[in-house]
Amino acid sequence: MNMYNDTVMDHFMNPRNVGEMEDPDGIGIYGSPTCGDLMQIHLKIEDEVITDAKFKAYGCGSAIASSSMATTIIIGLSVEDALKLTNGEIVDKLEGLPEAKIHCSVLADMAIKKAIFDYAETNNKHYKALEGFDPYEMVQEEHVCICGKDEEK
Amino acid sequence: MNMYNDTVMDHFMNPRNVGEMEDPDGIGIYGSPTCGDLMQIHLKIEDEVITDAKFKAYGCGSAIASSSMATTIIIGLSVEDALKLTNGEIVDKLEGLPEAKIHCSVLADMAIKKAIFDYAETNNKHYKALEGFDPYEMVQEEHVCICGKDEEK
Amino acid sequence: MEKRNVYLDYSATTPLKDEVLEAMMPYLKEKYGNPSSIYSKGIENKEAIKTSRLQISKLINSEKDEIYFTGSGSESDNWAIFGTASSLRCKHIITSNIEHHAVLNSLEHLESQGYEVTYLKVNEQGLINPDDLEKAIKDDTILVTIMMANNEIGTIQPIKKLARIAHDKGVLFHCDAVQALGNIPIDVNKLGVDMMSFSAHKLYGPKGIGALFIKDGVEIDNLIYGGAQENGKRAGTENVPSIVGFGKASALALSGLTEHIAHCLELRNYFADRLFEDVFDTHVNGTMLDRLPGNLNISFDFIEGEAILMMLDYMGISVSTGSACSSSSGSPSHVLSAIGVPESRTYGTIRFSIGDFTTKEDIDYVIDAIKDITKKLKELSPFK
Amino acid sequence: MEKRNVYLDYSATTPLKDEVLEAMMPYLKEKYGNPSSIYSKGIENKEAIKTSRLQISKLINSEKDEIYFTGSGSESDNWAIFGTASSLRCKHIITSNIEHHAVLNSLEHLESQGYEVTYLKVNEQGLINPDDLEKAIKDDTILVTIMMANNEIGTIQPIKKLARIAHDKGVLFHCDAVQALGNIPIDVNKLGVDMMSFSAHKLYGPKGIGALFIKDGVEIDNLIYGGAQENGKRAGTENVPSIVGFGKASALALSGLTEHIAHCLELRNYFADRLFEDVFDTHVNGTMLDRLPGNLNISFDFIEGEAILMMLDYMGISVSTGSACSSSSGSPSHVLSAIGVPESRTYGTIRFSIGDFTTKEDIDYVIDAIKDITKKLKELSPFK
Ligand SMILES: Cc1ncc(COP(=O)(O)O)c(C=O)c1O
Ligand SMILES: Cc1ncc(COP(=O)(O)O)c(C=O)c1O
Repeated sequence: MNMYNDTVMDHFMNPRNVGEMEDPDGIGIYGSPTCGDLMQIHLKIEDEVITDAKFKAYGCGSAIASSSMATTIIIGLSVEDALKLTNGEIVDKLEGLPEAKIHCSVLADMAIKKAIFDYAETNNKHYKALEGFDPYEMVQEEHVCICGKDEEK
Repeated sequence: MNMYNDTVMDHFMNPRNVGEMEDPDGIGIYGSPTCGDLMQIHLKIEDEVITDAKFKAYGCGSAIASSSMATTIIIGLSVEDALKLTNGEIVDKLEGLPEAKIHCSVLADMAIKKAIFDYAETNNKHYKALEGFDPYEMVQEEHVCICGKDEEK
Repeated sequence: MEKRNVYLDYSATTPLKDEVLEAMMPYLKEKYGNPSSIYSKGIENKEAIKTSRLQISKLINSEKDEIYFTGSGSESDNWAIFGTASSLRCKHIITSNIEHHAVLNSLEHLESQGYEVTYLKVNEQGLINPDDLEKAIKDDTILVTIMMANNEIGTIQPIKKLARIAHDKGVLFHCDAVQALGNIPIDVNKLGVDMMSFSAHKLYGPKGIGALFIKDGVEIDNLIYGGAQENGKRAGTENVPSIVGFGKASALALSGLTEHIAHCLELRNYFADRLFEDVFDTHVNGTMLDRLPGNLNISFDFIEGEAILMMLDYMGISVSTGSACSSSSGSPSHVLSAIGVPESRTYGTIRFSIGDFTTKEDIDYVIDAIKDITKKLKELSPFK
Repeated sequence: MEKRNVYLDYSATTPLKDEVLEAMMPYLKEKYGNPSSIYSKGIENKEAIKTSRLQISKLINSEKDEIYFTGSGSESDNWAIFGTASSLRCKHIITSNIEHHAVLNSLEHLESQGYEVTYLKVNEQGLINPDDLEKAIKDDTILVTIMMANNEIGTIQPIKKLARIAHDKGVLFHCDAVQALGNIPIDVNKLGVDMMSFSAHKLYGPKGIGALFIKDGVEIDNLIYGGAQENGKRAGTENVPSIVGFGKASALALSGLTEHIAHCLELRNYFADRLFEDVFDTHVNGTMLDRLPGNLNISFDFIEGEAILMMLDYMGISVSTGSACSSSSGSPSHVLSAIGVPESRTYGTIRFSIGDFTTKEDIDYVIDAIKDITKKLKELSPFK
């Protein structure tokens, strides 16, 4: 028996789209090592469609799995549609995460938003979904640092 | 495994000298039903020698066994020697009692002293060992009432 | 008469049922992981604990997450009492005068700390009058703790009524149901209790594992602080094999409850009928109506309880003396005193408790033994 | 590489040794009597408890009657602390900043009640400076509680010195030796401690049974009140099978101690040597000198602990993350913080703990697994 289901374990053990790009159109980094997790996403965007995504992640199994899953979801989506991605959707596609791990999926969601924000800034694009989005304002503390710590024994 | 050793169990299950006498030379009763034990001893005394002893006892296994053992010890002893009997001796002859039960052997010892006291009074005899012995002063409370109660479950 | 081993002390503790031990075995062998560990060996044990919690919750009709495991019924009682008391200093608590010492001695300790405790009296049948509770509640009463079934005389209190009275005045209600669980139906919702204590070894489960039901929303302090086990409310590495055993025992108790009650009642009543017919100078203590199905508490005149017990033991029969006298106090049973049994009679009291493995042949054997023994002890007795 | 099941989390809990389970079995089956009962079935269980007490006392060189059984190491810690504190209101207690939460959270509760607690700091090696204790003791200090061996980094404190300092000022000394028992020699007399906590499941005994050594003459309040079990100091029907198991485990620990230590040390050092040779960017936490023989606590740079743990689990290997972060607090390991490990590194920390059933082949397998995993996770890592 495992804390994670088979889909999560598959994305954790065999993560999709790992890596970086030479010339990404957008870069998003979210998390902090002092919080135990950090996620980096590179996007290739052509004609408002995400044609490729690569990620690197420092974090627990569910952080890695949700990052992997998130990249598979957004590749092929329009930027507008990618911005609609919620962490709830990632969790659903992973067929569920342990309750204490749900928040780890926020990481992927946020890193993608930051990458698109980056793309929008450099290319002077405007997306409704990014109105009011301030990547520097995102409070790390609300992302509780309990990813992947087991209890004292 | 038993709380009592084989000797105690033998005297408990097959007590010696049970009964009463038609015309005892001395009668001793010690204990109290409100304390959970009562011991009665009848003595036959001829020429300062205890020729017979009978007992009846209401009390726990060790009270019965020590009464039985006590009668077997004193039959044939001179009155003076019988007065020297201590409960320690009774316990020794029984090859030991559980610590919490040691005080139950006092019963037999005391009842015998009272029976000899009774004999002495009616026959106007004086025994050194009985000097200062006042059967009515014997405080029952010092004989702690824990004979044969097991714990709450 | 051939010697037989007859255990008639199910109220003291019960043997493990084979199915219970079987359920425990894997957790005593290969499944030894710490349930707090997040690898497979830990997770599977965490799941096993969840299953057990569910099994117990079904037996008492609670939510799964309202069950907290403890190390014994005594710990559950202490926790309910101290956990309620510690947040509110030196208030008033109500209980009865026939509670188990796990309750009484906890309260005595609180008294020594300045708390006030009211002890409700029971009548000669061993029952509390709900009106007495009504009258006893004061403005600063924080807790009522009353047992469901008494361990000595088996009498069953009107918990539903008592709990309602407490709640009407906004007072928490705890119930020691250690003797009741598995022996009579329990529905914590219908009863309306806030906390309830249980112990597995009274229902064919293992020793050293208990539980406290704490109704969702009721907040009490911990008794044992430390790790995050039991939702942070009771620290200590979980006793997985015993928890699994407790769950299995509860599942068996639930599916077999009607049968269990019928079996115990039939044999208990048969025992009583034969006893009263064949043995003189006996008295039942406590009502025969609101009573645990397997319990019979008998006083014998003129003969002493431990002597009866030891002679029965010699013949292979296990029973308790009715007088629960802890070696420290030296006083006779507080329960028998509470229902007005004369002190001299309390010493001749035996508790017989019948369970699932008791047979009619066992009862016949015990009755014959009692006949012999009482005759023998009466001959020894100085009373006329 | 064939998949292997390798358990390297002996500090979390240990499997029952076969001999221990064997010793327990009769008490899970036919010997089910309540030890408080005075008939044969009870007496034989009371004797079994006595034997266990003796076995444990030999392992720590105490008197038999100085051993009190509890339901866990956590209960023992709580008892020692609350039992000392409750008789003397709102005084001062000294501990260290690397204690187990069973100690820390108990003290936190006392602080909320008005007690004052001083937390001694450890150095980067994980060791307390006895001078700091000397300075911390005040007129109203009632207790010093310091663990013998730390559960995360395995460091062993100079208990004898610390206890002497406390005693010189007339202060009671309690020691949490849950991780130490069975792993290093313990002599309560030489150490001079007043109280010491133990838990059976850390030395190949069952879960859910602990003990508190209380030196003859030291009086503390109960944590659990009720029946007269444990000499009236800890109520609750005795967990006979587990008590017997604890005794057997202690006897085995005593007779095998030298061998156990040699075995663990050899494999632990072999593990460390291979790890440092084959895997880069690793750091040992805590001194390698005064340390439990089986403990190795390693921080990996650039990769996260749970990810390592889960990948190891996938390969059949059970280890703990070093950061003992209870889900309630959400903060990283207080022990690693205490020895100055940078926060970012604490997340990449794994505790490996070796025990009697570990083999050299196990270690080789684990090292190979770690090599693979760290490579894989570093490729995933955004850090350069
Ligand atoms: C140092 C230390 N103290 C106390 C405990 C608590 O022991 P238990 O889980 O048996 O309550 C543990 C283990 O969990 C420990 O490692
Ligand atoms: C009514 C009642 N409450 C509490 C207890 C205590 O349970 P345990 O012995 O499991 O601590 C018992 C049994 O001993 C009991 O009969």
